[in-house]
Amino acid sequence: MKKRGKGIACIFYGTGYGNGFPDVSRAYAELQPDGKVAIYTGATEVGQGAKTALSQIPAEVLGLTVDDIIFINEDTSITPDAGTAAATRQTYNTGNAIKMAAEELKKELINIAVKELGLNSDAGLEMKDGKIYLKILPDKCITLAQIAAKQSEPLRTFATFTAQTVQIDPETGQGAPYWPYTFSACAVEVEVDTETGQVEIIKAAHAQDVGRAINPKMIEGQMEGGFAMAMGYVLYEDLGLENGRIWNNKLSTYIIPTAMDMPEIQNIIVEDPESTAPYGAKGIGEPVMIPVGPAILNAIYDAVGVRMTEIPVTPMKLLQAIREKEKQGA
Amino acid sequence: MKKISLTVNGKLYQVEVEEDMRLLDLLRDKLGFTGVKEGCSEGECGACSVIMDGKLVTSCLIMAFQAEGKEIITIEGLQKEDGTLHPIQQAFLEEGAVQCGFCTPAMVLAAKALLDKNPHPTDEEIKEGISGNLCRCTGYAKIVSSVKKAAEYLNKGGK
Amino acid sequence: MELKEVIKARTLEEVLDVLDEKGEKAKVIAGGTDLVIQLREGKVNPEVLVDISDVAELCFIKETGDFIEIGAATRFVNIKESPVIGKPFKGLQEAAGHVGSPQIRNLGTVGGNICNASPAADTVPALLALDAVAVIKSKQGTREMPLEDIYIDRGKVKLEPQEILYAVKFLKPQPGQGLGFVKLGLRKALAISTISLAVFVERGENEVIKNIRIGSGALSRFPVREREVEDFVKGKKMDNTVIEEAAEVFGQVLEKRLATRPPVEKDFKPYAIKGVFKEALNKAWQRTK
Amino acid sequence: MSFNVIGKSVIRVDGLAKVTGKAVYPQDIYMDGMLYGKTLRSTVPHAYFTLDTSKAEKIEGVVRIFTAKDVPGHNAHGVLFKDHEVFCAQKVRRIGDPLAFVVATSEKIAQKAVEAIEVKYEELPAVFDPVEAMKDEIKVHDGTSNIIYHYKLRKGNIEEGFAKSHVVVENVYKTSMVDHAFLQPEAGIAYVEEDGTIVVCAATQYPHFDQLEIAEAMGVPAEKVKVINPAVGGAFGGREDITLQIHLAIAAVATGGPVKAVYSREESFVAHSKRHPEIIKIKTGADKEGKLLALEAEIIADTGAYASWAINVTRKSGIHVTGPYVIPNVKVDAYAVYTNNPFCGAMRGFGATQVPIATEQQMDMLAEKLGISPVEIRLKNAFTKGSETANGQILTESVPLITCIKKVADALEMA
Repeated sequence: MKKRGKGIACIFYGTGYGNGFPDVSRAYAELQPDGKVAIYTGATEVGQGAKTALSQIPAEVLGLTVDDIIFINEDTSITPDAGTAAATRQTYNTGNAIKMAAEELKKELINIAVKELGLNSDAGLEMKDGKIYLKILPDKCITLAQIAAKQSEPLRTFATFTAQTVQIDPETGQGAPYWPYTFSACAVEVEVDTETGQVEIIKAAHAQDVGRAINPKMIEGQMEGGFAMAMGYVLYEDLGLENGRIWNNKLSTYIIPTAMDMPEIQNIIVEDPESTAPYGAKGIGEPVMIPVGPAILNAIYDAVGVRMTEIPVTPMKLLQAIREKEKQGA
Repeated sequence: MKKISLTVNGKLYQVEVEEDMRLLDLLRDKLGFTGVKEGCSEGECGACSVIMDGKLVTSCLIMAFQAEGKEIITIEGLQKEDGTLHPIQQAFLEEGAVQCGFCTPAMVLAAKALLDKNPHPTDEEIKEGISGNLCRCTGYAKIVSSVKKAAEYLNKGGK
Repeated sequence: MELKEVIKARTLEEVLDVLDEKGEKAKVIAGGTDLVIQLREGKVNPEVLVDISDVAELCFIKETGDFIEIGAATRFVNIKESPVIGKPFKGLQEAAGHVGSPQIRNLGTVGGNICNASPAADTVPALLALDAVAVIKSKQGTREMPLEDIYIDRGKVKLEPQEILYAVKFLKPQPGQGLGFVKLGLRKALAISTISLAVFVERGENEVIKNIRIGSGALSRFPVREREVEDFVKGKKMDNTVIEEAAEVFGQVLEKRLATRPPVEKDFKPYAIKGVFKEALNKAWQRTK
Repeated sequence: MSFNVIGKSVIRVDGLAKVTGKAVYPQDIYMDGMLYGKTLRSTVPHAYFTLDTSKAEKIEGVVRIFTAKDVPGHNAHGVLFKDHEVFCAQKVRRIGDPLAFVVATSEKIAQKAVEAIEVKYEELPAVFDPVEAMKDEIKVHDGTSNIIYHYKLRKGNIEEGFAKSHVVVENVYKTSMVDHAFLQPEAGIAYVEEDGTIVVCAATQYPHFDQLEIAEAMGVPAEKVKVINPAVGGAFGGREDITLQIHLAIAAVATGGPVKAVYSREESFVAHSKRHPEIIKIKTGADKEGKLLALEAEIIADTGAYASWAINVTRKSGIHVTGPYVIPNVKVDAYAVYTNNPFCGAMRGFGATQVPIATEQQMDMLAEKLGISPVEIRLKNAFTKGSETANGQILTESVPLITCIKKVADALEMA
């Protein structure tokens, strides 16, 4: 018999290294001869979209498009250390460092423009589309490329951002171990085949607090990917560990979800900007995965009345639990 | 060594292959088509998929000598010489179907093989069409919507 | 042994000549979906590899007299999409459609599925339920045997080194016959069967199950017919009670058979089989109408 | 506030290279005259060992075989504790520990040579159960307790909290050890530039840290090491720890390079970290209205043979086991424990993924006992602006948890 059930779960997630450990990101912003701006930072693109989101931030600051930002992060000899691409920290940490470097560059550019345009002050100066101009007299204008041409050395700014956390007391755990936190919730509906122990996810809704969405489509991509990974975690994935040996060491035996296993997911992006974050944006790479697993487990309980305290919930384990329950009922 | 000839992306190649060489090794190591990826070596992840005589196949499960006389399309064969992207590639970009990108070339080819045969697939048919291509990043949703969008582009006669 | 020679055959004659000359040193490769992995892992070490994947004489699905005959190098995708097989036996097409992934179905062949003698081969249970016959050729001639008899053990079939599986054939569907197939795997695609089951039924008068044949995968060392269950069902009137009782019988058969197997099998399959069997039987019965 | 670029789904800047197949992953780099490396790894979980490479060295095409004695600097690495050896010197602590790196003119020859190295093991008793390991009867690292970290949280009065509770639920949960299964197995290439700079090109999450670890193992200043991080085929935490980077650097310097290595999927599984499996014993109490009064938890995280990020992961489990709820009385003990299992480190969620498997099922059980809905019990206890966490931290802003809960509940018509 096929039985359906719904489940919900919610979580909080502390981002960054945490616990008072210096969580530092660094970045350079550098004006290029053609008026584009290069960002140099050690933040890795692992597929999460760092290169894009972290290009959108300086583009916003400098009134440019993402095409005008050259993002360089592949070579340690020319980039400053920006910490690891982990701990859901790059958007917040390196995002802050890049924003600060870009703002510093903007300040310098404006100062140069004031001088070059022979103005009395920077009041009313706008920076947009690769130009700096006076709003009330747009002909008073200089392009970033023109500014670049006047420099003997490339114009370059540097910034460091260090996140704020406080080490916890070793005896009581009191402190401020992470900052900021992000929040998310997930609800799923499952269908359980009580005769074969198979679990199918029928539909799901997934809400993620992002502070501010820098790139909504990429956030959705993270949410969907996190959903799939969580599905694998609670339903499929098992290394088959036996006396320290991994038996399922191939993708034919270590089962991860395929396209056909995925349900329709409704993504809900919740914005509530964080004042210490770049444009209010918090990281989301990890938290997107977390509420999904327990929501599935709660839905299984709602469907068939068994509590699965060990994951993954394979058909074998679930069928056994269902049979056990039937025995007790009878 | 065995001499074989095959066509890759419209160009004829005559090459000497080792007896125990796979088509994957031939394409990557000898012919330089590194858009063909190796992720599992057992036909499970689909990252090495190419289109051979119109059909999507995993090149890690084919011996090079078996490809004698075959016509093969790899990801390198999709973009036009003037740089125009294939509508599927364009749709993948627009819909955000790419993350780490390692599965992407083969995923695009899986979509092509599907759409060549079935220009109006349902969501379920798309999922089946890409079910031999694992992706660990995207959860597949944006890939499915890209294939839908690509179908629209193609049915309108390209973008 | 080191691989010294690779041959891309174009005719059956060529293949038979190579096998006749090289015997055990030679190995036939078709879809390669299992063999290429085994070659790399050093599990098979032929000196000569002969590719039959483009031998047109081995790639066909056709009606010959009362039979439907499928050439050994026919791809799963061609079975899945064949108009020849006919609606009542759609279960065979579903079995082919459940193999691996599109890529594997484009490469893998029915002959390979049979000759690898994997317990979890997807199309074999369906062919067993259809009472298929294996057609075997060598330079010396042609012989036939029930497909069921071709298996010796896991991974082993009764083929001489000089022989090749040429085709499988089974009787065309008659009115009142149907084939159902159900596969249980750990995910919906790219899944190795944990159970696969094909049920052939023939409807008699008054809803009597005149004939039933059950082929199973992943329940034995190689795909087998489930005769105890067949005997229980045969001749009975199709109704819910019979289905439930038969499912119980199937469960008991497996409890005995799998008693010494690891928990993932013995604590799961005897119970899960019931749902699988019922679904496969119902599907088959639907198709008799 | 209105934005021009922020909030826009601009097309990903690395997308074009990826959809055209032009993006270069480490395995896609081919250099003239490059050599190939293969790693010999332990096949037993705990043993002293000796190697005899003499037969392997004689194979034509083998250039050199590197072992522990060939590490020019410190034979150690690790993100927190330097408890990994670049090559094990005497003892292996898990299946998959690297023993030697063969460099040859072809991948095939390198593989053949790996198989020709004779390894003699003197096996030691091993421990795979973290609860057993806590007794310290078998030590995974000599001279160190297997318990490498204990997170303690004490807030309010736990006994009083449970005494006042109307309903209490207590269970033990177990989560499994899993793999990142990123699609691109580890690969890399290393060479030496004319000025002596060692260049290592490999997919990593943290190139600057790799640079330091490579430099320490090579015994050179960090400036003499350059890490190039091309396209990364997924990471999820699995590329935090060093795998082949130092092996390649050693081989490139000694042979003049370039040296390339590509892991098979099977090797990838043993080479990188895993998600910590956890045993979570948890007791949760609430009053009649469903307000949480007390939570007590004991968490045991199996980190396998090496610490990697175990301390941070376990701390994160301990901090997040409360769930996003205001609870006045909390007691948590979380332990990170060495065993002879595969080593565990960072994986998406980093200790915070494991604990809600327990916490969030507990919430539903309490709700069921109280006859209220799972949504209601969450709304009653959820963090809001101004809430204090169990660690005593005040959440001053950006706490839209209730919005998240309500939105998903509405979407699935849960009340």
